Amino acid sequence: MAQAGVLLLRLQNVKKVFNSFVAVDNVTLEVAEGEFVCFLGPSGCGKTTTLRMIAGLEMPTEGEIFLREKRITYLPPQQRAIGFVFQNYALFWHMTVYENLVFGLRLRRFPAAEINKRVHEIAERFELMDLLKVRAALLDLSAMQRVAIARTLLIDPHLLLLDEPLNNIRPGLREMMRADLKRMQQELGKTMIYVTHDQEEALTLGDRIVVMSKGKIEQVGSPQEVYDVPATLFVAGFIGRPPMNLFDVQYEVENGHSWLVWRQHRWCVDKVRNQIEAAQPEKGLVLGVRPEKLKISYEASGIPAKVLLVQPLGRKDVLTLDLEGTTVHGVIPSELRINVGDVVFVEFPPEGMHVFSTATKGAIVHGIS
Amino acid sequence: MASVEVKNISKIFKDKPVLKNVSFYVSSGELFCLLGPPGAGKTTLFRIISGLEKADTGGVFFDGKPVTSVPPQQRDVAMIFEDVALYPHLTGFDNIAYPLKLRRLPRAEIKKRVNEIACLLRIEHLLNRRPHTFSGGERRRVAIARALVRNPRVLLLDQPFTDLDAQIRHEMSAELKRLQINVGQTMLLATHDFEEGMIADRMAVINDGEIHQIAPPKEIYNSPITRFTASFVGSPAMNLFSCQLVRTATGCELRHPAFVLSLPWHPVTFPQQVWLGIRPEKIVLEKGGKIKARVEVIQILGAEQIVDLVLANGDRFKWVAPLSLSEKFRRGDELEFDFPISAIFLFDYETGHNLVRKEV
Amino acid sequence: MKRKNIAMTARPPVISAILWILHRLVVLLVVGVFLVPAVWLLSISFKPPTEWQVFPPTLIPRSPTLDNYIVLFKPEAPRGTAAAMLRVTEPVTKSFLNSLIVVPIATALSVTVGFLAAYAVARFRVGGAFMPFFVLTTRMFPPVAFAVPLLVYYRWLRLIDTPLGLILIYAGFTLAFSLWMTKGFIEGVPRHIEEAAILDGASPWRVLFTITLPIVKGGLAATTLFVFILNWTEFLYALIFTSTKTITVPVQLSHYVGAVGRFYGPQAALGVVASIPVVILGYMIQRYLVTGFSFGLIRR
Amino acid sequence: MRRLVAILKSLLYLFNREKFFKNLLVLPMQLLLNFLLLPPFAIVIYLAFVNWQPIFGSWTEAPFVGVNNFIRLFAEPRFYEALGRTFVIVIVAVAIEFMLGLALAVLFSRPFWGRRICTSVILYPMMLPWVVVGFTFYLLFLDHGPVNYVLSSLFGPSGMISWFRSPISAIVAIIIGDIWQWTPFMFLIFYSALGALPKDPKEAAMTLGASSWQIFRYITFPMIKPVVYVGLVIRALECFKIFDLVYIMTGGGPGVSTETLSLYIYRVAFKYGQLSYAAAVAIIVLLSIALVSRLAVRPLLKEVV
Repeated sequence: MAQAGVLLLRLQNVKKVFNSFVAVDNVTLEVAEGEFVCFLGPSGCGKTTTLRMIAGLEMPTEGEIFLREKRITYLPPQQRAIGFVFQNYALFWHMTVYENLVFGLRLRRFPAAEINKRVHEIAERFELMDLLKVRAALLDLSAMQRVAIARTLLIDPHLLLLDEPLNNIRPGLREMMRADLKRMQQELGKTMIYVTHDQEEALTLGDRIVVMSKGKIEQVGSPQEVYDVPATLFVAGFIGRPPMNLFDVQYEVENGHSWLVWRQHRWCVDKVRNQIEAAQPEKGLVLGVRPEKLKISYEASGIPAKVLLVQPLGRKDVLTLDLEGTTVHGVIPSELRINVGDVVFVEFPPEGMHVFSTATKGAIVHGIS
Repeated sequence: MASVEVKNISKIFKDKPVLKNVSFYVSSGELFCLLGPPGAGKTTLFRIISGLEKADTGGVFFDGKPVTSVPPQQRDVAMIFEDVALYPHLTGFDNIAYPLKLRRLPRAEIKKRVNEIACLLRIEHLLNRRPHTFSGGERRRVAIARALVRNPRVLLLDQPFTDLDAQIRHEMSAELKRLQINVGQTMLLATHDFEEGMIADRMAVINDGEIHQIAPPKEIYNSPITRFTASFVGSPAMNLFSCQLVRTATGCELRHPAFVLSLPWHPVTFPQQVWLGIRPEKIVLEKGGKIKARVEVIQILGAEQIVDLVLANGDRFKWVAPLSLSEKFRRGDELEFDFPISAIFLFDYETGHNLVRKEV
Repeated sequence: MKRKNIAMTARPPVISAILWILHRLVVLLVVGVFLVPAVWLLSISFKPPTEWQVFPPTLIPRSPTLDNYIVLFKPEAPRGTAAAMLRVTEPVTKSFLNSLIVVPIATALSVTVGFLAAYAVARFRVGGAFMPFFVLTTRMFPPVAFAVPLLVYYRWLRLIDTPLGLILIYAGFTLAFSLWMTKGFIEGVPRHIEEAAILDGASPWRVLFTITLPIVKGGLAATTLFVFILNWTEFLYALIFTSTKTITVPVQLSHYVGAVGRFYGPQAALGVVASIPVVILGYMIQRYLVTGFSFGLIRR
Repeated sequence: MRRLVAILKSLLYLFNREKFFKNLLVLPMQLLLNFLLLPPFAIVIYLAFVNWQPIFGSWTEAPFVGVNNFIRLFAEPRFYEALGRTFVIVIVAVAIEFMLGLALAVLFSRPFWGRRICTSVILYPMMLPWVVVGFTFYLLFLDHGPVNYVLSSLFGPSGMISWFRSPISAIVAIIIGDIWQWTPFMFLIFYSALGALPKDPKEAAMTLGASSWQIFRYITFPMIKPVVYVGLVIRALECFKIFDLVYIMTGGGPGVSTETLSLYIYRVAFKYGQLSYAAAVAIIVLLSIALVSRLAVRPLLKEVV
């Protein structure tokens, strides 16, 4: 299921167990040449362990890893030519920036002139020219990150693995560095696998996103797919900030029509009736609506709700509403003046209503229009 | 709960000025945010307010009374540090009860107040466990409980949520707002993430030890008075173009290597060189618009998409487009934009100050 | 950029297996070499006089006996030829008692004084960065060079051959280690924890005793044991500053070696008995020693 | 009564102020060190410039002789021999301990079954009373001890050496004893240094293609250099003080051929009673050690401060 393009990396039923704790559970994935794939999931979901297995820093308990259809499962990292950027950059603190950059090339016994040319070329692109003589330990965070990536790129790796590299960089600077990374990736065409726990970072960077939880892959898809068509309840809850509003609903059939019922409100689901009935609705259904999709206004055309909290985020405000006892989040453009204590009316847009099965936690249908 | 006033605080550290004549007033029960990049002097200011450090000049006043000479023990200030600093050898209960034990309160009352604050912050299940078993969010709640249990005059939070996952970080800032409303505690929140600070009643933007602007968050977002504030508050940051300013009959003209804009008004002062500022979400895609740019990178962010565009002269800017427009363009397309006059800001090139408008 | 692959000799599994076995063999050899002296001392301590000088030397005593240990503590116990040969004058119990009085008290004094000073140095930079090194240099001077003036000073103070005299010397000359090790453990406690306690209303003393001390008590215990070992095994000062009343175990052993001549059995037995406490303590604090000993010099 | 409480309160307040608290903490150490160090410093200088021996009666009436003691010291061949011998022992012993310690630390850096037990076996010699170590090696190197037994079985009866008869073999025995007891100290320093190293740089070097030897040479060893330096300085200065081992194993014999500096001072001061002369020697040694440790510590200070 890789995208179009030459298949570069293939993981087949990869499993990793740390004395009885299953860190990675039966992961199968294909990555094409030139792709920017993001591993997204909460801390401890096995994303970093998977990355380390691709780099050869950890050995899988089961399963195989193929690079250009050559088995590399138990090959030591030295022989995989796969670049790895660590979360705290792992520079050689006692060496200067120049020595860090040339380390890989010197191991490969490149001629000195060639090394110099390449290093200055990449130092130019990464704005490291005036830092070449500085000791790595004295650099600021963003410089460290640039040196870490440049050093890895210099050995021209098959692909580049990044383990939450922007984690300890302050928000303003982080957006800029994300854009730089994305632009550089597209220009160089270098395949990248990027691990992060920040869903916003994954959505903005990844061509494809692998959402993981508790060692398993929940969904693989484009940023659009994981946002609009979440495959499981976990993906729906994890992607999008504030998280999707979820309601336990019942499925009823009455005088020929099928309804989703929540408290005394009901929505007709005739158009998607067969999909819902195929997923044993009697075991319980969950209705999910994204806060941005909720229509919130003062006109009396929806379910009444009291505004508990207004959290401005600049161009939009996040509302916390009390909808008949359950807490619901909504998002409104900041021009719309709504303040705490008001009563507003909330409408569920049919095309924005996702239905999940409580039993399998899997998605049944997206949009009931 | 006390009001906090800081007057002309200056501090030099290793002959580098860390705070330059900082003054502001926080009324009792207010949630006040101190927003600025790391190294702007936020932590030093908090250490001066709490008494852990002395300022070179200026004074700190609680409810109008000077406390500059009062030692930290008697100043009744509570601080949540960036690394939370729970007592690792004490259980959750003992951590929260520690300040009350110091005040020699009877055991029964300590037990009552600790349980009270614990259920307010929903951490009853942590009381008899040790801190190393707590999650990031739980550690913050216990620290806040420890601070609030003694009703301090001021609660200082020094970048309390920076290393939490994004999801939990916004839950915690909402929690702060809820506590402020329920408990009415005067709080000062220092952070470098403007989204965290937007819940405050008022916000002070500080950089290199200088206060740039003090106003409610929305006002700072909509009318920043310095270039730094404009670029620091807002994600993605405000686009800034350096342009020549030319006076014309109908107002003024902004000359940029890639485009020329004419405005119906002109600033009171007339600097030669200015910064043209416009928020990414305010840019409008319009056939025949004056600004021509090529699409370089498209980043889809749920309900919106952030588009990186590059002008003819190589300047880059960002545009936030609603998803509904997504089919209209792809990477590499040449598009035309218009900058609505109402969304334009002008900043003096040298001083960075917002130029005052003068209607023609 | 053409990619040059690395000329790496992939290690076939066979070689890595051999390496694995080789590694284990070398480890065993090393452990053996370190055990040989102790085993030999033990075997002599269980041998009757007849086997002390036999050649070729036998590792396992043919007729093991406990006489050597018994004669240490009850020299008058008539046990056939061994006791007669030994003519040991006074029992070992006195030197053990002295050691068990002097060493613990000196250790406690050294660690307490060292901990308090370490806290001042770690938290308030008292005496600047050079202070800890100055204290370390007290450890650099050869003790015998220092003993010369000290002897005259002690004779004038009439402290020679008194427990107090020895306690002060032992506390003073292990202070450098107490200060250095506890300083490392105190610096391990994040400053913010203490500042949080200050803001909670705790006075500096209360912060030290209710916050810092409980957190570092593990490290403190290790330092105490380490200083105990240093004092228990000290020989030179004990030799010079004691004569009859307060001789310690190491001095007793040296008297044994000198006076008793070729009676290796009891000497070996005393050696074993003198080593047991410190070896046990050493095992207990091994974990702390491993972390404490990099002097905090490994950092980014 | 109320006034008393007020005074008490202000006293407590004073007591708690940081400056007072800070000095009170350091006071006990200053008292102890000053009591132990200051008077002896004065006495040793006084003694060095008079001529006194305990048998001459009270040391206050001793005649002033200026620098005679120093002149005699610098003309004393036995002093130079002792100094030379001590240097030989220090250089040989510390060098071997350094190499063995480093090799063992690397050997133990990769975890293996039973590593904890083996580490404690390697560390225990350091804890033993020096006298016991001296005595044990004395037994080992006896004419008919196990060492000679091994030698005779390897090289036949002629291979046996009577260790304590000739000076060279006696010194070799002493050095072997010192190495056995103090290699664990160097091992401990390197082992804890290797343990404290961050793991990431080594893994980064692996992904860049460095073999384990290249990682050790370019990454691991350079990063532990400051600790190696400290280890060497401390061990060298400690070894310079060698006394117990020599006192027990050879007693300085045969004759004075294995007498180290410490043993020489001990004999002169406490056996022959020439305290003035011993004071002169003590001053020279104290000054030279102070200079050496000051120089040795300076690069470290630059690094740490």
